[in-house]
Amino acid sequence: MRQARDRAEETDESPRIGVFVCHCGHNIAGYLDVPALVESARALPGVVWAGDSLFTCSDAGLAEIRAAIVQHRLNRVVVASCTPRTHEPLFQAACEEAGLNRYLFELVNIRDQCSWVHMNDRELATAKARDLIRMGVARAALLEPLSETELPVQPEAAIIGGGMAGLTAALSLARRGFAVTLIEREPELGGILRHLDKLYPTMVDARELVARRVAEVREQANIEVLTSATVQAVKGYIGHYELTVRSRQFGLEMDLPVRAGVIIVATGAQEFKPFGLFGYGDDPRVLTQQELERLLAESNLQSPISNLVMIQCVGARDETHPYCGRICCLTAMKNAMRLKQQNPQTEVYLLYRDIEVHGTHFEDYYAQARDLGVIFTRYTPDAPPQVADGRVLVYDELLGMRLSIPYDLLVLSTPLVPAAGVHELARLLKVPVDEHGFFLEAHVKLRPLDFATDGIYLCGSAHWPAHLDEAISQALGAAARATTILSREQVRSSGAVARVEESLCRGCERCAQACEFGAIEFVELERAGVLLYRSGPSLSQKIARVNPVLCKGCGACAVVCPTGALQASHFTSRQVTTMIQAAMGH
Amino acid sequence: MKEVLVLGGGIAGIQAALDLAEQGVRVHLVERAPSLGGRMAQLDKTFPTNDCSTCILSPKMVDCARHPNIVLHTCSELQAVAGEAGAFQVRVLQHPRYVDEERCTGCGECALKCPRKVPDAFNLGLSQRRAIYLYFPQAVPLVMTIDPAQCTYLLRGKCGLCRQVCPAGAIDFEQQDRELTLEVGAIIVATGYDFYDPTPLSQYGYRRYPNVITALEFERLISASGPTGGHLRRPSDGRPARRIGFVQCTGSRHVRHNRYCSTVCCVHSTKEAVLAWEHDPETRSYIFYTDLRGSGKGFREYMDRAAREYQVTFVHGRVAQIVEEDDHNPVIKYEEAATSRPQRMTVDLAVLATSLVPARDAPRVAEILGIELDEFGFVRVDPFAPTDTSRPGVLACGCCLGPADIPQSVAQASAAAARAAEWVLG
Amino acid sequence: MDDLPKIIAFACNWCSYAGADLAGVSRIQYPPSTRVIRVMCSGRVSPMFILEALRAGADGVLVTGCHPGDCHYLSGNEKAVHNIELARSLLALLGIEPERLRLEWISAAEGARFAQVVKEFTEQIRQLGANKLQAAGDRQP
Amino acid sequence: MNFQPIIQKTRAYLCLDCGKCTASCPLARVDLDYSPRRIVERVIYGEAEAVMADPHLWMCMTCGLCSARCPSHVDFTRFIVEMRAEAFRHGERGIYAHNGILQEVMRIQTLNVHQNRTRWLAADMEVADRGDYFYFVGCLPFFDVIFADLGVQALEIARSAVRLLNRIGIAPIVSNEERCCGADLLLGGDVDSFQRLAELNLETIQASGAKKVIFTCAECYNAFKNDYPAFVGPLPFELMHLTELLAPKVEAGELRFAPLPGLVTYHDPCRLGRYLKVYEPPRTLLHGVPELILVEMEDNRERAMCCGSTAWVNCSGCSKLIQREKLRQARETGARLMLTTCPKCQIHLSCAARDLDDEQAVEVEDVISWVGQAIEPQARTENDG
Repeated sequence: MRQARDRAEETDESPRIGVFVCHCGHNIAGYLDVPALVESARALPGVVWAGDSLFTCSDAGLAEIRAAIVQHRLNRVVVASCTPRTHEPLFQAACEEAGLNRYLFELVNIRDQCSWVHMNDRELATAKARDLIRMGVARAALLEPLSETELPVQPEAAIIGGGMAGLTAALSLARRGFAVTLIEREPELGGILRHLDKLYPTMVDARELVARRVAEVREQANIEVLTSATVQAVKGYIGHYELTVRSRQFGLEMDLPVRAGVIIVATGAQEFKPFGLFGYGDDPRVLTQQELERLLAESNLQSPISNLVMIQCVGARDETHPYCGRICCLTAMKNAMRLKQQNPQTEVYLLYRDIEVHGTHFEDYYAQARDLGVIFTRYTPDAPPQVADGRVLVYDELLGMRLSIPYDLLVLSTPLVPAAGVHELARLLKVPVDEHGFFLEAHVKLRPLDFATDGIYLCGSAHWPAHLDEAISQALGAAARATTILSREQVRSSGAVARVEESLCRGCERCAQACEFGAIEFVELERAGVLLYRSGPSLSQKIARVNPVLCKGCGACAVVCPTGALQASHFTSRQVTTMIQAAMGH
Repeated sequence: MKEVLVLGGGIAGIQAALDLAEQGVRVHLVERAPSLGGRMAQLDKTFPTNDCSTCILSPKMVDCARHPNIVLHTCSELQAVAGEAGAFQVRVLQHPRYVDEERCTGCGECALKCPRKVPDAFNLGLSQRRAIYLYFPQAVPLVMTIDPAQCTYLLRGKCGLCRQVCPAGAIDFEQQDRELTLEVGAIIVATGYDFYDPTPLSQYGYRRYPNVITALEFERLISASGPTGGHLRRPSDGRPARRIGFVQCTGSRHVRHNRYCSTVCCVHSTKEAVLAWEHDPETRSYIFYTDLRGSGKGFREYMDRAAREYQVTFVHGRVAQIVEEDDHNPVIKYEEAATSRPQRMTVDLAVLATSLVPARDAPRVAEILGIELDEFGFVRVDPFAPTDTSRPGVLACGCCLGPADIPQSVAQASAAAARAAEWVLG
Repeated sequence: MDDLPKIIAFACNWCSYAGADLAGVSRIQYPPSTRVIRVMCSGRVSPMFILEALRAGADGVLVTGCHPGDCHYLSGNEKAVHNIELARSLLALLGIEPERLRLEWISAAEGARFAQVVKEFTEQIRQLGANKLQAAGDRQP
Repeated sequence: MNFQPIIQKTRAYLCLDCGKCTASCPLARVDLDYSPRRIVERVIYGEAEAVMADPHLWMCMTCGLCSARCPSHVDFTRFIVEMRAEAFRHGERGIYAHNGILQEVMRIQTLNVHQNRTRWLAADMEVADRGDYFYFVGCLPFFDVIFADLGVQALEIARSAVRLLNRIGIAPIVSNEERCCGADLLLGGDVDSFQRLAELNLETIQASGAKKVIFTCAECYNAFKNDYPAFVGPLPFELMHLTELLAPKVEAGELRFAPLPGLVTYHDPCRLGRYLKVYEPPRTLLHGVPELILVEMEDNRERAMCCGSTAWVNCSGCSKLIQREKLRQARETGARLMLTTCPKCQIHLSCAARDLDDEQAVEVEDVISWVGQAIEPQARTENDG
């Protein structure tokens, strides 16, 4: 497999390997026969120098490495000491200082995985270490100098969604001096808050708040706002994305190109409309919380209402939407309290399964609602509420009795569900959504605002139903994540990424299917020779291209590639099989 | 000036530091403990994915330690803050490790030899460590520390074995407190939280009954790298615990203790019950709750699955009292919702889901920083700029703001980084 | 086999290799039978590597990776399952005991588990006896 | 080193530089840097080392079109194979397809293995441990594992083969001791492994007492017929492709099939066709199937175009282009089903077809497994066993 696989032997003169065995004080030397290891290393093919030191990681030890590289013209360095997970960068740096490409270094772990775990059998432990060093040297001989590509970064952001999250992210980036294009599907900025009345727990007016934010955005010179605008196409990758945005401006529709180094998704969510449940859609007295809130906001609620019943978890925590809506309990309490404040005579019943008011300030809010006389009734899914001629029948498990509550208004608390068009946007951005249609982040615990695809970020209820303060935090956070890219001139790749031997590529796309990071694209390549066939379709051919900045170097593509066109640099098949042979003493 | 101080090396502090460093901001990361990691390092796995905590945390800690823009100050505390947003002068006190960070390779020879055994705080005293010790196996920086309150040499000038065996000559009994002065443009508070000590809730018999433990103690017991190597043994007799009762809202949602809801406990207990089942499918867990709260992404499905597949039973009812039967079996007393009658359940092990409370030194830190705390002692922030404290240029994130799960803390940390960056770069 | 089997072990960089290191930090002793090859992801382990190892005379092959859901590359360990299954079916056809190939999930916190797995597997291979492939025919073409 | 023997053996010195080979070569049409003639010339002019390090050495599919047309009877394919053997000794390798899994599987069979490769046998099949007929199954059981993703069910060939043999009263020997024929290793330059496999197969078949060896794989058949003797001497048994055995029975009306309506075309594998000159038996078999209409591609029989890849080395974009052209020819006949008699042709062409849209897509199946679905119930004749 020489010609394609083993660049090292072509690009580089034949290997001159230096081996450094570390005593790690007593930690290795105490359990392994270090002098013997040095001797056997010296005898290995390609090894021109071998020695030992008390602590290879000490300044003295590193100096020895640098000196040896120069003195013995080493073009590969092998250190046998501890684990690469902690010490590889240190030694690689030393190699680089002596003018050796960092990828020509190999660390053999004879401490954590040898001397420390075989303390009672010096002979066998030494034999194992000998094999490990042979393996390391064999791999070193095939190591290739790798370069880390850099791509320029467009210092602009595109933010999709002009609700509170999108507005907040845009302002944060603008304050940092980055140009932002804010893309909103509706004719107006502001998102869901434009339809709300008061905000829990502060009771601040939602529309005033969002109006203030919108004004700030409009004042910002470096934020361009596109309303009635939808994303039609997305090209490119981290550093320079190119979006095509269809926008209706001054009555005429046009497709605008938007360039951006990063993209933030803040498309929000919408209230689930429970048609067919509890007479919603047929009975005008049956509303959703948002519809009630709009009435409260526009204060044209047909008062007086003597009896109002709210039912929680309508279309939530069931087979349609198995999740808890997170914000519905607080929304319901907020509206219940507003009604009580407007008219203390109004009886407000709140039928719930579990009161979801986590966190420090919300519990008191719940207490207030009970203070104001809102009546909380717990029901269970096996005895759900039913409506019959203007009454709600429900079994109160805790009271142990069946209640029959009359209502003038029946308000259904339904969960937030993903905004329309989520799947289309996900397809354009090549990012995943979860089983409910909420966008799926790179890692549920530690990367809540990132997508697995570099350069695309996420915030607000597009990710999961969020309280306002959460949405704002996430928006600021997404802005920070985006800034880690925007604030630099280039993004740098690792050298240990996949590469394509184009002459071998059949364009079968198995690699792209295996890649979780969208790092493999296909280009149409003309093949002069093909003209000699009359067959139309074969005039040009798909060839895989790896974007080194997106590639994470996992090597999955190299396993599925049928021809060997895809190779995992630094972990090539040849390097691995050579280690296997070396382990067996060949 | 492009420098920021981050207080606290837990996951929030780490995330904030990395986000700033990646933007070219120089970060001073100050941590009181000898290692980064905070609470997350003590967790076995994380809900709702059961991700191994160490697996996902370690790389982040290592990134921090390696990052050219991050200066680590472990064993350090905040002393004083002067100046104002954009130009703070900060004094930090660094306590001695009595180990030379440059020389120590963390090999642990010294700890093998050190004769002084003491309870291991990282394992909540469930196991022993030596007077010279590694905070935990994946500690960052990977450096030993001498506990001056326990080291016989530092106390009485005797022993010094560690100095004799250390192959790197890293032991330095002469080290003294060091005070450093830093000039920073902004400060991020990520000092985290403590767990409520349930001893005052005498009706639960914590400390009185050996088989009544806290959720964090359970976490260490079930952790593969914990004191029992992940085997769930009852403290009283080391027998496997197969019938476990989880007592929710221990100290939370209680007007005489902590009025607020600690947010994470319902899912956290569910996770511990699931882990217990995974270790031994004979295990049956009962979670006693008031409201079953789990509205984070995937949490509710996680609980439903726990009930369906992992023999976890959710029992509505706040636990009134725990008594002890012969054989140290805890007996849980509660009201059965369906019949409104008092009920008793005997278990092998009772786990108290204790409140998350402000870090012990939160008031002191707040005073030095000149920032307000809320009525519960958590850092007060602007509801519409949720990481801005009452003092311009001082940001806060993570559980010092109140109970939060890991993704919330991480998101807040990035948010705080964004706001801090506006002060130093904006 | 001079009584102690020789096992080629593949360990993913993020979980299992860290777990193996933890066994060392905790000084948990296990037989010196394994020769670990670090790969970035268990999904990198091609069935070819496994066949090559056995053909070269290894008595066993151990592939270790992150627990399901923990993969640093999202789904590499799922890919590993598929690759190992493929290798197993080939071994079955070739009449090589499929027990010589083992896939284990080992997290960075499971040092003890890594040691335990090596102990067990080494014992299991001892029971099976040495890899007899080399008994007839020449070694390497 | 001396390359004269190769030059002599293959009559390479007779090359007239006419270029007919290049003009015939399917590879040369898609890779303009490729010319069989030039490779020969470079070796003759002492550039053998360079040739051994040149990927082109491994790209030749040894389809034999050039040799068949060479006015000087230069045996170019043989020339390539001999050169590869030399290159292999020099540590050169072709680029192994599929991560080299197939080479591993083949080489492991040179060692001390006792395989379980006959698990596909079904209860209704009659087989024997000893007897006159040895059915050489080849790599089919491995293909079904390795190429599961292509939906290739190679073992259907084996099952049909046994049922067809049973149908004409033969209970063939099917052996777990059978090894890979080794052809692909030989073509990959690994002579030693090939030698070993040849010896082991000879042993096994002799031990079974078989007088006739039946093949369903054109490659195995060719390896035995044209390569084995040079390594293990003349073979003490007769060799034939199953279609050669069945064709006369069909003509004699002893083997009948149920109707398989539809248009099909037939791909002559290089091995069965140009190498062994077996063109008609498969066609005769197909003509024996009612309502099955066989239409020929413009390049058929000795002109037939190669499936684009050989020996599991250096499969490439070029292979794909050749395969597309092959499939285009098939499609032009109006048929959507292409039948062949080499499981590897089936695999390579299915792989290429996988990426084509409906307009160009062609299904590729094996003649034996195809007619196997239509075996008529035993018409009682004297030679029933």
